[in-house]
Amino acid sequence: MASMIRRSGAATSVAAYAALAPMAVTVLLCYLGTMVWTARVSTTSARTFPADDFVGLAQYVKLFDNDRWLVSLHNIGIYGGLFIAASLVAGFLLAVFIDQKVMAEGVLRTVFLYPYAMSFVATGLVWQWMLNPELGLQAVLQQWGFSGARFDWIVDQDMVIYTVVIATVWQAAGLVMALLLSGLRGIDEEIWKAARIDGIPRWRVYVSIVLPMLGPSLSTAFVLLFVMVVKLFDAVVAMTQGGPGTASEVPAKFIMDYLFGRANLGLASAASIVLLLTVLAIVAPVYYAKNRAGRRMEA
Amino acid sequence: MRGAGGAPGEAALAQSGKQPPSPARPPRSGWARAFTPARLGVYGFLMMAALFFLLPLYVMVATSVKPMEEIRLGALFALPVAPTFEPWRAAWQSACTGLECSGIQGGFWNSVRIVVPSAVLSILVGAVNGYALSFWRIRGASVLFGVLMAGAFIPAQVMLYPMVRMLAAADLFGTLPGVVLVHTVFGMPVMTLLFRNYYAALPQELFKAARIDGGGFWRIFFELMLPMSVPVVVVALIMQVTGIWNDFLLGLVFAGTENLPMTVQLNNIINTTTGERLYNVNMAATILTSLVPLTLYFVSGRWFVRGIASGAVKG
Amino acid sequence: MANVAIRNLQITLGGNRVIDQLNLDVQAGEFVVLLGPSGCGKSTLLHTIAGLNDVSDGSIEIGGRDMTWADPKDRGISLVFQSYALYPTMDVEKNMSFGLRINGTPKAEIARRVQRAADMLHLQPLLKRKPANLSGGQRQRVAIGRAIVREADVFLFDEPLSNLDAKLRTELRRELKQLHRQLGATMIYVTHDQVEAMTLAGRMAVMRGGVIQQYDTPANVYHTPANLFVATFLGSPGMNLFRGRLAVHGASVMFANEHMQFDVSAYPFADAPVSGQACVLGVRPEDVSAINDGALAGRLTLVEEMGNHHVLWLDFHGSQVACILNGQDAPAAEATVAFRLNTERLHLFDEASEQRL
Amino acid sequence: MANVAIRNLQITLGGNRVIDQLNLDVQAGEFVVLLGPSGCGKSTLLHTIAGLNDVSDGSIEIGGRDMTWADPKDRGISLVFQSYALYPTMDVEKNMSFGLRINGTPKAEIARRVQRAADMLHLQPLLKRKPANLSGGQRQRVAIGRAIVREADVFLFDEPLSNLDAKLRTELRRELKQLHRQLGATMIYVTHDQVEAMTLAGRMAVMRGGVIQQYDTPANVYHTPANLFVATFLGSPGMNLFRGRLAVHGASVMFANEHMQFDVSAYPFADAPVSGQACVLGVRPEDVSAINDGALAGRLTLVEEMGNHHVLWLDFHGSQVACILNGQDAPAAEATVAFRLNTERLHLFDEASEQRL
Amino acid sequence: QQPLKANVIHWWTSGGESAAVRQFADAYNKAGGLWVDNAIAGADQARATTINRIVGGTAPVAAQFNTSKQFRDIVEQGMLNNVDDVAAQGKWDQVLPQPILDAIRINGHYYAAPVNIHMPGWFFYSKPAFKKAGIAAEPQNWEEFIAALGKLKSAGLVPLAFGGQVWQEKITFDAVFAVVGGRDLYLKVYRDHDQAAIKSDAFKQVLVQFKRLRGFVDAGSPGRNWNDATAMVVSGKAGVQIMGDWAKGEFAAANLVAGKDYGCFPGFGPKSPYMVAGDAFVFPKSNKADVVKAQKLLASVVTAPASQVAFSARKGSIPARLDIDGAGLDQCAQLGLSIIKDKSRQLPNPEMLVPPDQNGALQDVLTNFWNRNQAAEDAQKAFAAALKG
Ligand SMILES: Nc1ncnc2c1ncn2[C@@H]1O[C@H](COP(=O)(O)OP(=O)(O)OP(=O)(O)O)[C@@H](O)[C@H]1O
Ligand SMILES: Nc1ncnc2c1ncn2[C@@H]1O[C@H](COP(=O)(O)OP(=O)(O)OP(=O)(O)O)[C@@H](O)[C@H]1O
Ligand SMILES: [Mg+2]
Ligand SMILES: [Mg+2]
Repeated sequence: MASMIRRSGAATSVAAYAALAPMAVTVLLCYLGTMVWTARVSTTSARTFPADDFVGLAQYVKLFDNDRWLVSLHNIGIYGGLFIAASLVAGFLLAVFIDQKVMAEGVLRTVFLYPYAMSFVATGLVWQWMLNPELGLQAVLQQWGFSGARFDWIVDQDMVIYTVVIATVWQAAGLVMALLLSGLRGIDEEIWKAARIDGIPRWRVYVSIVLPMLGPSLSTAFVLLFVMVVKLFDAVVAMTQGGPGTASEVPAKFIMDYLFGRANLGLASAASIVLLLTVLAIVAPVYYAKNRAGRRMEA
Repeated sequence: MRGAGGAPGEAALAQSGKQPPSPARPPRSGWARAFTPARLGVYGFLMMAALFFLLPLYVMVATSVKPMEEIRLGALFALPVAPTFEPWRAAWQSACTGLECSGIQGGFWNSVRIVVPSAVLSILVGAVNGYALSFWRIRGASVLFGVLMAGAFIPAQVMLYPMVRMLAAADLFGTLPGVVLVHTVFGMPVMTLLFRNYYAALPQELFKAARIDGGGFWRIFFELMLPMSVPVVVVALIMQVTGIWNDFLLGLVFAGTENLPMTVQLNNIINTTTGERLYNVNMAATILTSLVPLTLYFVSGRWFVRGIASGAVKG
Repeated sequence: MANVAIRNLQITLGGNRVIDQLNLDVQAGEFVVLLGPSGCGKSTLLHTIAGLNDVSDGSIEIGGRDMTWADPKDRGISLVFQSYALYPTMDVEKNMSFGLRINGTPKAEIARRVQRAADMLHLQPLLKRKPANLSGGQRQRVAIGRAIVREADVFLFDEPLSNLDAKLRTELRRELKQLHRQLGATMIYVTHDQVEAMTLAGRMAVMRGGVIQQYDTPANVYHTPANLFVATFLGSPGMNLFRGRLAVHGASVMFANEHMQFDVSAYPFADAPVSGQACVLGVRPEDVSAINDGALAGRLTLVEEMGNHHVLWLDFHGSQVACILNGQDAPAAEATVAFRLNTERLHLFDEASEQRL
Repeated sequence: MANVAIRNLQITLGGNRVIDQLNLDVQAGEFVVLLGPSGCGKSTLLHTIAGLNDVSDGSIEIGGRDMTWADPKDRGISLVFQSYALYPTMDVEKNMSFGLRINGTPKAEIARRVQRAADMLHLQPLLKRKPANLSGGQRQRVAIGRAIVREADVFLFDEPLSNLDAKLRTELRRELKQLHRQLGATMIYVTHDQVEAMTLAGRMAVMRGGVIQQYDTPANVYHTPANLFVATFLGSPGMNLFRGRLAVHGASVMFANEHMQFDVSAYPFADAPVSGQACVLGVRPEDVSAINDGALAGRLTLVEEMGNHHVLWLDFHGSQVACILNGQDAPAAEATVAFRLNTERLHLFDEASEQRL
Repeated sequence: QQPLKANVIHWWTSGGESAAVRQFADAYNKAGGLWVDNAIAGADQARATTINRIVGGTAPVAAQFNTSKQFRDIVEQGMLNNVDDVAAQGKWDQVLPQPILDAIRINGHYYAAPVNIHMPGWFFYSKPAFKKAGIAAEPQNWEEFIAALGKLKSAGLVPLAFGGQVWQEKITFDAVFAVVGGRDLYLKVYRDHDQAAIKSDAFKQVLVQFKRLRGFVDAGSPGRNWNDATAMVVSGKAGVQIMGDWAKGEFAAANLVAGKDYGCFPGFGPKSPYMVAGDAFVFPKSNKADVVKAQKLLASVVTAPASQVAFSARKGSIPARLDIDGAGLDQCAQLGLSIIKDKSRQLPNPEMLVPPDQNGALQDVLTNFWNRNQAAEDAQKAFAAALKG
């Protein structure tokens, strides 16, 4: 009789279902629930409070009429690509170099991680100062006699988004480092030995053997960074307030502004839903493909 | 122990003076090692990186020990002319955060009370989820997980309103358990992902062996998987302790007036709309607040264990 | 005491049909050895019995109950993994006692069993070491230890002794046999060591490509192999083969090719032999005697000194014939050696189907 | 072509002195087999030669140059790991070719060598598989393949065939021998299979507890073991031992205990025998003949059927005596069997020092 | 008897603000209450928290809002208690300026207790900088002002200390609007959303003049915090800053005295309008008698003349009541107080007239106009569209 019930797989147990119950409840209530709720609100004219009228897709129409929203989407695209790539590369390099049995590893690890520990309200301000052409690096360089030195991206509408990349990579690279370091340290010693026998240069071992083995850690890091991209807010507020003009506006700031200061819950919800759908459109195919590949391996 | 210094051996060599005559590479001990070109390259890179990372910290620290007059001059990188630790003292115990002017110290224990259970619970839940997802085939689990991950992309602020209502309905709004629960909920996607992917990289055979040994879900988790998760638990700790310690929004909304975390004070100090700003105090307060996660980063090294699954399987 | 009955088992891994329509009946308390070339599906079969693989089709019965979908822990089995699968964070003692602790076995009993296993496996001084600090053979012994402390109904061993030295192996072989008797447990044992197979097996199943070729006592498998594959797979050096045809003249049956001719009338043909049938004649090296009055002759190309015997490799019209010499002194290489085949112990196989005639 | 010379080597792992004052000279082009009980330091020795362990004391010379501290890649070695250590994310082909690609070997040459190795190891159909999807033996073959494509000066094999079936093992054994001849490379080979050791070794080193006990040709090691350990370690079943004392009467020397008495005057004593010396007499099972007119008798307790021979286990005054029977039919168990020892092939060891007399 | 406990949410957290709110707290405590402080920095954050606490069932007794349209939604949801009794008792309708009354009186009920008036468009200037640039007197009209900026520029100073953040750009614009466009146009645009007015030449002129200021700011202005801009005036690096009266706090912190070290004027000439903004407390709905009592007590305490003066003296603002003698206030505040008594010069700030989301949209329009190379006509169109929607 057991064979009737358990056909789905050998490794199942009641405990496993029970263990996932909190997750199931959370997902259904908190995540799925809010998603549905947000979707619903986005079809109302809600302002400070959720309303229960129905205005169809009016909020969406308004949203895509909004210049600032379009700029935000555009910015997040550029920003996301650069930020994720740079953070992964920087984090990986830091992890690799810190893995070389260096002295003062603990100090270095802390140095690379500390930005992650500090509120961006303050560190963002420091970045704003440092990048400010009148106060910061450009001023210093010019004082030192490099009168032609220019580094005024933060006040340049075309470049400002890159300064956000710099500051946020500075903040996130340490976390990626820690994540990859933990993966790196988990690799069986024998693999290293085999590579040494094969005469593979260390850097090559990292690139060709270790990096692929870090696949899961990398994908964790990737998702983490992706989430950071979508939720990017603090850094922009602290560094540029979305300016100059709307040149460094991002979707999360748009949503927050309309949610609180501008008291337009309906529009903010519509923006959240659009953002979520965009993310899904990017992530879902990858997730699906990976899952299928995984299932094929197991089957 | 890849290339491990082999300290005892080298010490013996050095003492007995039995250096091999024409070694292709001399015994690799601390200092001798530090001066090969490759080592210099490594240290060079790390120094450059450290400089880049430390520059903002330098500005913060320098600012924090300057009097406001100096700061107004805008010489950002200048060393303080008249260094003062008054801002630090003020940040800790006398900066105004509203009616009260007693610095950020007020919320310290509240923060501890929030961060400890929240971090522990969220990591535990994440680990259990990750473990269940990667080793146990549970119908519908991957769909759940997919929704959960999608949830990670919704701004927390959007979820506030419904969450407030739910917690209020459960009579948990404005209580310590309430805020712990909220942190667990918001930490769940990333924690689950972290552990799921970590477990995916472990040899499946270990799990199979434990199944044969009769291990049930929990036994395998606690006795086998958790000990093997040390490095990732450390990463999870780093993430959660930092995140929850620095969290301002959820603490403010859900913790209730009795339990407001330290970051609410911090925010009150550094984030004013129309009040005057004491940058030196702000910087000092920021650095002070981050000391707890920083300490964790510093001591976490010994748990970044090397080769934790070494010797487990042949292959 | 539990029997294992496998019916029409089909296993697919990564898209490959690894086990195909397999049937195997193991009596309660029996000691069955699985033998077969690398990659033929032995480990897969053990893992499936243990409940670690999903079954595509067919059923598995253990101790009279259908266990096709039962949880591994409910099957009353224990398994030594070919790849050891030791718990890396636990020391040797904990590795062995883990399962018992889970079962809630009393402390004293656990200590006793671990003690016994450690003694048997010479692991006493290593009890506090982690797997990463053990040698290959030591790890393998821990893997065995972990399985035997469990005293399950069915023990599954996947090449448990492959990384041990001959002396220890002989010793452990005997210990396992004794354990088998003592516990009365059913054992299914994969090995590549034919001595092990021969000495341990009550019955032995020879597999190839996921299919069982022959399932019988070791002596029967060795002496009356069911087909050419089994014949050549067992024995070291392998069976010598000669291609030829049968010639039937009334009651007399002759095997012949260009170089030799034999009367095989006494051969216990399963079906009546057909004249002209293309067949393969097999003779084991120990049934080839290098004696002076032998009817055949070959040039000695290689002498392998095996300690207690020599193997002579003779070049017989371009094919190598192995011959075991029990005497002390081997002839010098390049000499021409006369030999003869023990006609009472010949094997005949159909050339096309490779089945025993 | 490169020799390997190890001088006073000392290795400490995790606080254990694993190798102690070890000296070993391997000639260029020689095939040396390392033999020894599990955990005696064989793998450690190979890893040290390869440069994977830090040396506490002593030196290693390869190809005439001091390589004690050289990088593994500069030593001109290749190594098959006992635990395989395959690159999990690369398929079989990449596992084998990766080292070559890094070395800048031309593409065509890589393809050729991988091809050859794959053919030799029957890995052809598996080239695109990842290690996780291979059977144990298949993984082991990949590990061998990865080592042999490198065509190094010195090959180090750590139990490379342990997980392969007898047939494949015999085949590969021969292929390796051929590779050895063809490349003229030096090979150091760890195995637990004595047949392998006997057939492959030019010389063989028997180790115990990190110390080499005897280093000589296989025949010498087998026929004149240097001490009791070597004597009992080799041979399967192991040598039969009898404790007793010597009695010297002029030119005649007798070995005697309660149950037996032998004239051992013809024994080639290294030093002059001393009367009353406590010693151990060893006889290999193949030198025990179960014949009707044997002077000794034991009760038959167990018959092991080995395919081409039987092993009889006789109870002789409480101790087990193994005896090999080449005839076809073994006596029934519990019978009393008379036997005699082949006095020409006895071994005598000092009881205290265990050294050969 | 138990003191009337009052949880009060507000965003006054800096040193000067703390001192100011203490005046209220002390006064309330003295009147038999118990002030429980719930300071939350950041206006948006504090308001959001108030709303969340209301929704979650742990509403505060009182919460700070701006005197604007921000709390209309909450009133409509029926989430606030009114303080009509207190208003009647205190004759608010007589002592409060019209713009404030318009903001707090909804459907005839008083839903907030105003505490002060902030004027967001002051012109602050550094006396040493003016001296250095050779500017003798405060400019008396817009063109003189532009000329003064020009002189500052020639003197090698930053003429206008400017923080390039959206809200700062907006208040600068509103200040320019008020002085250049005049009160009528301002009200037509903001109060009546009069499309014709927006499309008028006069309004275009406002935009043009606003953009003219851009020639007088430094390269580092984008993103700059207002107090960093103030610091430029404090240190004499810059000449003028257009900012709310709270900037006085920064001057005070640097020990600068109004009228001596720095000057202030709210516009040009004797008839320039005075923009009115400010803070107020609202009182979340509750049926509990002691809460309602506490709310009423609090409302009367914070609107009492003495505490209003005491508060504003420290906050830099002026009292919300017009019937007050501002002797304790600084020079700028006294100037403001005298102006506001003239009804014709009272001008509600845009937030009192425009709902938050439209106000935000206007900010977006203006920041684009300021930062991009955009023609005034285009900005005009965008402005019109934002006010229409
Ligand atoms: N990392 C380590 N730390 C401590 N001891 C170790 C370590 N590695 C090996 N040893 C010990 O050193 C000894 C020699 O190990 P080695 O692997 O060389 O044995 P081996 O001869 O190869 O044995 P086997 O035939 O079982 O593989 C063993 O007793 C083992 O327990
Ligand atoms: N996960 C997998 N995915 C795909 N194919 C697999 C997988 N595991 C095993 N196989 C294939 O299935 C076949 C049987 O594997 P199995 O491990 O059962 O062999 P085996 O008989 O134990 O061999 P060995 O003696 O080499 O251990 C092999 O050809 C192997 O390549
Ligand atoms: Mg197998
Ligand atoms: Mg070994």
